[in-house]
Amino acid sequence: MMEVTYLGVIIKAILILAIISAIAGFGTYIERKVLAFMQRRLGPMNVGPYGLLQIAADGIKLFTKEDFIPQNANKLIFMVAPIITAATAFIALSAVPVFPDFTIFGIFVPSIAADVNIGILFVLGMMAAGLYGPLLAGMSQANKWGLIGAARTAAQFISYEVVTGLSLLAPIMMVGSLSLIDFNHYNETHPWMVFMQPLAFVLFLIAGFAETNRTPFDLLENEAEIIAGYATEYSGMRWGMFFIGEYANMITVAVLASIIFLGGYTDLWFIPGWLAIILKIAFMFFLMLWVRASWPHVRPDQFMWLAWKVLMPLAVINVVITGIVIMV
Amino acid sequence: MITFAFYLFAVLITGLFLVTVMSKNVLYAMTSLAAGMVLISGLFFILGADFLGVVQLIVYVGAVMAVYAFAMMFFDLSRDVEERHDKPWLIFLLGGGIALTLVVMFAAPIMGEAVHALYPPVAGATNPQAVGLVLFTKYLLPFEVASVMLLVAMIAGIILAGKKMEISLSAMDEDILPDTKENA
Amino acid sequence: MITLNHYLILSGLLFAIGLVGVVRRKNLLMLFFATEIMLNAANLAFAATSSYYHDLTGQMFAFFIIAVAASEVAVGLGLLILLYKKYGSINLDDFTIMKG
Amino acid sequence: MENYVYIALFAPLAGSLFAALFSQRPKALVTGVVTSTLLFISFVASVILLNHVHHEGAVHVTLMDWISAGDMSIPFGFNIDQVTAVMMTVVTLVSTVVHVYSNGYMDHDKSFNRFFSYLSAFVFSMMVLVMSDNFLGLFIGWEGVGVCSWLLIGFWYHKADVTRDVNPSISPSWAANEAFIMNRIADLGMLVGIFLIYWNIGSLQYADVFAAVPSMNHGMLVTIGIFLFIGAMGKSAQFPLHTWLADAMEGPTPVSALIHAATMVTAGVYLVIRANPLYSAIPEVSYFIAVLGTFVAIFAASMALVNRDLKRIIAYSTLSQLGYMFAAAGLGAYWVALFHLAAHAFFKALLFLGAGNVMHAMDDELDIFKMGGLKKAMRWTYLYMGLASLALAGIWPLAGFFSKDTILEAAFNEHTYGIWLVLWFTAGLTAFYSFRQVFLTFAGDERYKPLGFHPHEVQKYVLWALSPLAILAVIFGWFKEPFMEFVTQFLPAYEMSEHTEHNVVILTVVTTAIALGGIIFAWMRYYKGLKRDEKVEQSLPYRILLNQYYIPILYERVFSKPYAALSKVFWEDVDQQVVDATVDGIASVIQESGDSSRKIQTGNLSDYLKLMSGGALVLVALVLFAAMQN
Repeated sequence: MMEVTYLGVIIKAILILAIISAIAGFGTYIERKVLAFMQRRLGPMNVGPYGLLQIAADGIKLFTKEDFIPQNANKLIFMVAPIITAATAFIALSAVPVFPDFTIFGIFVPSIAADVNIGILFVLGMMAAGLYGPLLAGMSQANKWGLIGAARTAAQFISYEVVTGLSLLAPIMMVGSLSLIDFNHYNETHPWMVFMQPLAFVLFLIAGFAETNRTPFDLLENEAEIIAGYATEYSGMRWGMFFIGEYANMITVAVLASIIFLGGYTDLWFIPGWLAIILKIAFMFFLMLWVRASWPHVRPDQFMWLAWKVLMPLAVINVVITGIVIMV
Repeated sequence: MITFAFYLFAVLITGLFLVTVMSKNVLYAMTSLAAGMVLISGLFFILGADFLGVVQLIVYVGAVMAVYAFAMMFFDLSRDVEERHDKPWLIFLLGGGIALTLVVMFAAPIMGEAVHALYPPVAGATNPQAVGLVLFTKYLLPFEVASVMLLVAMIAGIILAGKKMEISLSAMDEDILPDTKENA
Repeated sequence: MITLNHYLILSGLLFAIGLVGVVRRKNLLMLFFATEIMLNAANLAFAATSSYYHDLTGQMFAFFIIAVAASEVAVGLGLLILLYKKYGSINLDDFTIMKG
Repeated sequence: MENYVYIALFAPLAGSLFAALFSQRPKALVTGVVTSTLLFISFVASVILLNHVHHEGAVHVTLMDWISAGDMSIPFGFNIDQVTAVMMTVVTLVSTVVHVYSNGYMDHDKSFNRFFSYLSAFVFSMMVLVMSDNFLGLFIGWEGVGVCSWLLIGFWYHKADVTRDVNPSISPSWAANEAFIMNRIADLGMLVGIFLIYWNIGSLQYADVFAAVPSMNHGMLVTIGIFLFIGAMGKSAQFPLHTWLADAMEGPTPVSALIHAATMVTAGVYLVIRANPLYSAIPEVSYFIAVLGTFVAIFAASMALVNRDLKRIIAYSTLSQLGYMFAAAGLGAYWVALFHLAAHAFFKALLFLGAGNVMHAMDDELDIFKMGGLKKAMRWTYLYMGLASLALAGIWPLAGFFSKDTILEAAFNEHTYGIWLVLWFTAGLTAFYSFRQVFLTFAGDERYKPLGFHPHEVQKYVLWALSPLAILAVIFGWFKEPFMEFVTQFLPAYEMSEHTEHNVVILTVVTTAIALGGIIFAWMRYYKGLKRDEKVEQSLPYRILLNQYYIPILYERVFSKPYAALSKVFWEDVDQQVVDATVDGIASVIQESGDSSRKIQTGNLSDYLKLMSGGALVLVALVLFAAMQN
């Protein structure tokens, strides 16, 4: 075990920022492509080979577009809100070990930027704090759709945080630690958690969709009902930040699912750990797009019904059964 | 480093809370309060109370303040809050007086030499483990009572705020909607 | 070097700020905010004492305070909503029916 | 033995509680039977204890811890020594007789059950009084008998008040209150005495207290002795707290017999006997007791000479005999006092119960001038009362001869010839008034006939029940020597000097002579019938005596009326003008301050919160201030 230096942490932080930001941009392209293929279309094709430069074009457009602030909006909050979304998403990632430890130019880079011994809770907490982005955005913009979006944000996040937490409780009980590193080590000696806690995995996945505001649970900005929800009045880079945050959150959930349930960055057969985790994250990411293409939106009341009357009882039952099994 | 972080956090928290208390705008008040709470959780991390910090984040920032925000939408709070103040100086006299006495009290050297730990953290355990050990041994009864209290509060909140919740308005045709004015 | 006194003074100041809010605010929601500040100040003092004396009791109390705050929000906001439905206001100056 | 102690003590209590269950019910013979039976059981237990004490020595039991506060520890304990055993036996014996007697006497009373409840409660209190091993237990019993006495004197509380001309004691409830208040005055003295004992010795156990007596300051001992004796004076109706005893005759006659002749009034004597180590150490107080006793003896006897009320004559006689006992106790002849106490209990109870028979026969008429010649109708009662009067007069070989004679010898022995002379003269008076009463009641012309009375003898079982008392009144004196040996195991022995031994025959003859003289004088005056002499009755000494030296009137003028006037002044000027005005003032101040402070109640939570934080500021400032003091 090598000493963790500030330099290593900074390198890791820069790596995360750079890679995730890039992936977030790239993610939009992939999403459009995947959705297009599933819908028997081609998707972006005109800019660059296979439309690859479409990302650059979108970026230029976002940066140069007028930063529009509605007259009656609460300007300060309106401007701060997107930053909250992006910032909390990246802060959450700081406690997630994406790659195994490695050394670059003789500098030890830890697998995790901030190894708090309560990693999972910290990630959940920061994701919980992330709800202030859409919430404040919706409330500050003096727009009815925005307000409805904000209301949905509060309801949705609070409800599904419960499910997330409870669904993760069973694996936490089995591992006996809150540190994601410990989870990874646990997977080295045990079968993947998904085989032992399939129900928890499903619940976590569903709640993850809700927390990252992904279809079929993207009620916050459901274009068909409330224009764009909390993001109605946003444009330009502020709008872009919401999306960077959303994609970062998607990656966070994907990483969490991979580490907790799918074996993490342990070596898989002949595949080295760093590649295995990338494959797993990619699969999870693809799964989210896949679901988006396959499932319709749900109604808000169905959505709340699902959380409180189906998922939460199931999660509680799962925890109780796990507890009994562990005790016995 | 820690000194710097403490002072930074302290100044930020004080400022944010002052905004909460003084602002006419509910949105500012709520935002600054939530931000202040996040920073307080930062202080908890500095103090080594990791678990408490996370609980602060999840419960206070993630739930309590979000519920406040949700409740705000029930009231017409887009306008500035207008409050009538008869004697503004009195308020600051009181607050300032208490602040002054508290600061004087705490600034004086604490006669705490004889204090010894009742439940020192278990050696080698991480903070959450130590917390769990104490919470589920010595404080098991208060913990259970607190859980019952939370359950009661939850039911109370549902009953108080959620009358007529069994009627799903979105699942009905518009012409058979109950007259909500009458039922309110 | 940050000592316990630093934390306690910060906590005292935050408490005083909360108190000013409690006294000053006429809007019930804002009043709730101010009480949360006071609760947080107490939590900070507990956590600091706990940390400096290496005793987990302080943290326990902080947990229970958080639980109390959560309960308070659930019930308090429910009442607030009822009040608003009934009187159409959450301004304290409008509720003086107990005037002696 | 412990069990016998508890049986003797608690059987009367059980009886009392049992009878109390029926207190609101019509007469039920079962209450009388049960209480009498329980009393008899108590008597048997007492006799067993007496025998045990005689052979094995004192018994001491502790029932429980009673008061434990700080340094103060008073157990609820009982000590059965020789004196207590004698007292217990006397009390339970007389009580049993009185209970049985009451079955007949109270036959027609509608509060039959209540009466037995009170009576047994009295016996319980009396037992606590004599059995307790500490001053506080004694005081509890002391107050208990006081309460029961109050209840029983005022038993016919429904009788209306009349003027003093018709009835010297106005009414039973008045008499009950008088007795109670006088006893309260005296009990205050006793309480002070007990406090002084605890203060100086730190214990109230007899053993500890008397052990500490020799080492104590003489002045303090005198003070304690005087205060305790004030209590004894009240209970035993010594001058000047004597007026209640004659008025207490308003109670039912069994009560007079039990409480106001045989038992309760002797509690004062018992206290002095019990505290003999204390009084032995303070001869000046003892001498005062003796002088006071002597004075009361002749003082009461003089009043009995002229009284026309059957029960009052016996009451004054009781007073007089109590004086004898105090004289003996004051002279240091404690066992003699106890001996006279026991003998007196028997014949005086007999006398009273006989008087009760007469009252019964005469439809509650008490004026002996309206009786006469009852011996035909009431042969047995005449026999009993004649025996009892002979015993009282001190005629050989009855009980009174031995006991009274010994007291006179003791007075002679101490070279207090004044006391001896007065007591000797009183013996003559005693003989005279006793037989004046007997002859006026039973002999001579039948004055009742014109008044329309039809006397008849009481029930047979009542007469049988009285027989033990009659027998004891005759034979008790013969046991003087064994009695002395028995009680002097505990009490200090009292040896007559040779000088007295030398003169004992002369003394006896002289005493018997004056007693016989009194009887003969009474026989001459009254045996044939009542001859009223207007000139004598109008004479000043006669009227003074008849009006009890005008003491009740004096008390009324000096104490009652000024007190009433003072009370009126306090009521009208102090209570109404000052206290009421103050209370009203407080009320109006509160009301007005409430009116003005009502404005604080704005109903606005914000204002309340301001006040609250103001209070918080004050508290925090106080804490800071307190912290800075350290």
